[in-house]
Amino acid sequence: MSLLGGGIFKGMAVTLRNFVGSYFYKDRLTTNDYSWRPSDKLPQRAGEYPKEEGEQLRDTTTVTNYSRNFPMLLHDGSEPMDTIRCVACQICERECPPQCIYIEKSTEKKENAGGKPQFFPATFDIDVSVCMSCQICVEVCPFDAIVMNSQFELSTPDRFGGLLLRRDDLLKSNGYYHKIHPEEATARDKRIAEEKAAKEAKKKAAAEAAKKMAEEKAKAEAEANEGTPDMEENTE
Amino acid sequence: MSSATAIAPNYELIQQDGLETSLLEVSMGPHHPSTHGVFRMDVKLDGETVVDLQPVFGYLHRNHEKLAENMSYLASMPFTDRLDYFNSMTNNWAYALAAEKLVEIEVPERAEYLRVIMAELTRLVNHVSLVGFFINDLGALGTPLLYAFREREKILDLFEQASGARMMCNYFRFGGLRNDVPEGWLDRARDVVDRFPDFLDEYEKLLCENEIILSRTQGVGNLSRELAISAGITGPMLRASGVNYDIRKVDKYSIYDRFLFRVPYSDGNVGDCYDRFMVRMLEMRESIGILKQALGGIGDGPVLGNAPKVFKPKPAEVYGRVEAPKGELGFYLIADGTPKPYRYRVRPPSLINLTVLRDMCLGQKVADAVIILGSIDIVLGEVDR
Amino acid sequence: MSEQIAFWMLSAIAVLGALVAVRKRNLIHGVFALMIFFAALSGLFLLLLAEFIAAVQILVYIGAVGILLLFAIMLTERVTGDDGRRMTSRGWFWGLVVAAAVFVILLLPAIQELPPPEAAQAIDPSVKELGHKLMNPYVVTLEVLALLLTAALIGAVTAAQGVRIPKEEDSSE
Amino acid sequence: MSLDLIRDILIATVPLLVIFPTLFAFTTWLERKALARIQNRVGPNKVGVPLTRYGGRFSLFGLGQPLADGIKMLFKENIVPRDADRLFHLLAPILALIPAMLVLCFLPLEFPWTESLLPVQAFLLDGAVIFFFAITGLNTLAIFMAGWASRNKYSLLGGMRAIAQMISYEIPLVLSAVVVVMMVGSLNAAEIANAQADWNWFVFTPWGLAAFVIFFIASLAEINRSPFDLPEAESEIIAGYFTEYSGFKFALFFLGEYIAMFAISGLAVTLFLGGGAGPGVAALPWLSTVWFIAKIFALIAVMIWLRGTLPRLRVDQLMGFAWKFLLPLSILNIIVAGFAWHAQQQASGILKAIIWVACLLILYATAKGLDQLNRPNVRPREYKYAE
Repeated sequence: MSLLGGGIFKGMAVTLRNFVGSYFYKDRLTTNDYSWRPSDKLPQRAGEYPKEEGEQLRDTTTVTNYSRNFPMLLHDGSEPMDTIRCVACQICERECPPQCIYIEKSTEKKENAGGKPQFFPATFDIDVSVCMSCQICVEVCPFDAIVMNSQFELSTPDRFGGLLLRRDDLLKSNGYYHKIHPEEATARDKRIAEEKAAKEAKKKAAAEAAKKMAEEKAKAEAEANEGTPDMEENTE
Repeated sequence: MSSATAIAPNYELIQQDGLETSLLEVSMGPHHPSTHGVFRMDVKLDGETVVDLQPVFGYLHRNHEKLAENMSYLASMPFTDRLDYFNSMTNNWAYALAAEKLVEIEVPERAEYLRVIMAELTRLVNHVSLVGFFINDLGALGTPLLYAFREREKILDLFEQASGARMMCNYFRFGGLRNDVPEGWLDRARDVVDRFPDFLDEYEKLLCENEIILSRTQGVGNLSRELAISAGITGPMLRASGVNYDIRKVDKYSIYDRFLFRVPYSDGNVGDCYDRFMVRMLEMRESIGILKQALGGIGDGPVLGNAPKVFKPKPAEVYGRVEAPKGELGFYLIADGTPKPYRYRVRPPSLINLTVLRDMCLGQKVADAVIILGSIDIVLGEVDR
Repeated sequence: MSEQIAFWMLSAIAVLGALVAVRKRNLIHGVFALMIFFAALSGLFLLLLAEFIAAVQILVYIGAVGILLLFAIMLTERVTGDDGRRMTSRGWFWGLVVAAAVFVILLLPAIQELPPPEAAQAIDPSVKELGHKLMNPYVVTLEVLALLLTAALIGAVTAAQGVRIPKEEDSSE
Repeated sequence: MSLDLIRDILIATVPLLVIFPTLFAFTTWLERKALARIQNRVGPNKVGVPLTRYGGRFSLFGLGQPLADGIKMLFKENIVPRDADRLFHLLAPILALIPAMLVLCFLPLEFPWTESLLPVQAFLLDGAVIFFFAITGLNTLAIFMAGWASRNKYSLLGGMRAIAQMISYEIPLVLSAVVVVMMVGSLNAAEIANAQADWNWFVFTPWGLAAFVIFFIASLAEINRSPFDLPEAESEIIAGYFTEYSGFKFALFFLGEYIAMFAISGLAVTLFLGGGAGPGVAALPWLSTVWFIAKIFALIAVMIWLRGTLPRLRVDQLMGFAWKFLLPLSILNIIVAGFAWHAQQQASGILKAIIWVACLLILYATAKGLDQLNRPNVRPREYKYAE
């Protein structure tokens, strides 16, 4: 024999506790008041969204170190195109699930970060209106050239060109990468260093095997991607 | 179909001398606040009583299966996130499980533990927000839903720290996980799990004894045991109809046989909305039990097994299934020796649970049709694919 | 003075409302015009300081009768009617004669300028007095009326429930 | 017509027309804020002074929000469905507001500046309470009008629900007020309020308490507040009768709804909570207005609280609740009140206390019994576990 309307009173007690608790406990008031950016710094019009690196860093302070948003291309030094890691192998273009990457290989080779003459991407476009931030391109990249950025304020009044990130928009320094994803970047750098050391230790054999592997892989992927639509349709 | 033939067989129109009542046809959806997405119910009403109901779906069809047949095995992993966007972890798992059967990869122990942790956290997320949505359909002003979201946020933070995304996690890989969880993650997870029962107590106090909720849900949308079995209903909905069937217990996939947990199910007398609601509330407690055991037993080690760099399985047919929060989620793959699957088929729990909607709604009020739909727990991403 | 203005305004509204109610083919419009008439009538009662009658006028005629009419209209088929067709009737002449006769008969006391009956002065039009009258001398009448209405209510419910036509197929249901 | 009369009319009516819409604006802010806090959100906190550049800087707890909302409503497009009955579509929101504003003047709300002047205040009417119920009922018509004129099935369903619900709940509403009228022996609102001076509020008697609870529940249904907001049930029939309304017409509905909320709370305060009575009224007469409005807001706070907590009833349960629970209970309450009142005329001290406890027990037991009869099989269940 329970009290008449007892369940309703219990429920009301719960809501009252939450009402009062929201004034006293951070736990009960999870809503953020976006105090991280003063109101005069808020973009007043479309198109005023920050694109510079410093601004982006400020933007990324609301998201955690682990979040991913859209890909970016890494370079090691000060002059982006001299130290770009990407060699335009086009694996990411082929593996990209929504097919949002478009790469044009350069015709001549150029010295890159490793000091070896390599191809480089003459064009590297990512259509961020198509990209679904899945990070597959990062995983398949054999050169650690593409990683995830955490910049999210990309809104623009131009829905065609504005949402198409060009190679120069995508190029970010390794230092920036360390700033936004410190743990991940450190781990990645460590792994690269280890691989390099191992490579130098048994250069010859490894080089032989790698060559073989790469051929096989390229063949397999060429097969896998037969009949995929051309990227030009997406980017235009 | 004329209106005369479309009336449900077990319903009699009240006929008066010389006065004919006509039915009101209402198209609820696809833009309706309570259809949980773009779903339409063509309802025929006699006053407020539902005499016929035709579910119409397909508004969110994204060609999921055909897309997957045209790309490599790995590349369709992020698309599985988008099936049931509340539970991307379990979707990933079902697909990974199927693909692992194709090439027989060993999954490291730490990865198995993390998979169980992620799946059970997903179950908490799903059930807690489902209950919120369900009470919202009952007409509450979103208060339970926002409490649910408050807690869900903590779990989504964990997902983000582990996988980089809150909802589209894309975290599982063939043979393990994409990356290990960051330092301190397990402690944070333990903290969240330890504090979750307090929230559940409060939630139960708010909802489980409320007279209005009791009288709104009891005896509404009855689903008999026989119909549930013959229609292929799975998950909490099946258990609410009194069938003790849980794939975690039946298949003992992954390492579920190492954990002690119980499966709540009703005595099968009614199988109404209240049973479906309560079974989910009780299941959350069991999930917390599993989580506590898993977080206690997890050891160090690699998280990614010996997965081949190029995934090119030999011709085979496999079916991998997991107990997703909404029911049995299965992936059926036919490999033909190329890097792309020849056939890729999803068995979505939402769609199959939705098939009994008409049987449950007939003769109920229009307000009940809304909560019956809510209690089925559908996600249109999974229904339409 | 202000009473005069109010009286003429209310009278005009009442007459207009009644005319619209009669003339409109659209039944719903007609019912609402009728309600405007009732409201104006209630205002007239208020001017006569018969506030209880005014309140009851609103409560019963607008609140109950009007809604009843609306429900009845909802059950009919052609709610909106067709305004194009003119409302004519063969017996319009005799109708006019009868209406004029009723009008004259109603107007007679006013024309004759009879002295107001003694009782009318003695009536204190307060709610309390009315209540006492209803509960003392007229209590039997009131109760009989209440019984009658209850019977009508029960009858209406019985009539509205109708007959369930059993289906031939599944008689078990 | 003399100028004095016009002045008096203005003095008597303008305060009502100014104070209550202002309170309405404040209440929307209060409701949003309180609901937000119940749901662990912050609520409106940005708009300070709309349309100026200081809006963002001095947010004043978002107090400018209602003003900004009003401006937004004014400038929104007025959409009328093609097949709608244009005249009625326009009239319905206006008709919804008129009765709500009209009944305000039956409340025994004394403004200090009217006292010395000719009292035009309608609450001096002998039948104020019955007038109140009569005119509140007109709201139903407006809602039906809106539902019918929109030519929308959801609107029509909402309108039908509204009529059925309001007619049903008017009966327990009136019957619970009858107890108070019986005790005071008058339908005059001011007299009822005066009879409750010195803390003799009717809510402090058993039958008064029962009548107050019934009245409060029925008034929630009467003004379509949660958990009885079926005519505008969002999850079922979109927004019910105002599905097809936008812009200022919608704002008028909104305003009418809130004014009706004030009015019915005001009547509850008059009937059960002592009207303007409260500490300090004897010394400072204007405090009575403050107390009156404070009590209205106390009731509104409870309504907001209920809205934040409860889901909605189903339509048949709603009607059943009115006819099978509230109606028998309120009739019994009248009988109990009559007997108890006569019994306690002779009794005193202990005997009076016994009568009161007996009344409470009878009423509670009846309510419990009715509840059991109405919902015999509704109770929490036990579940099995498989290992």
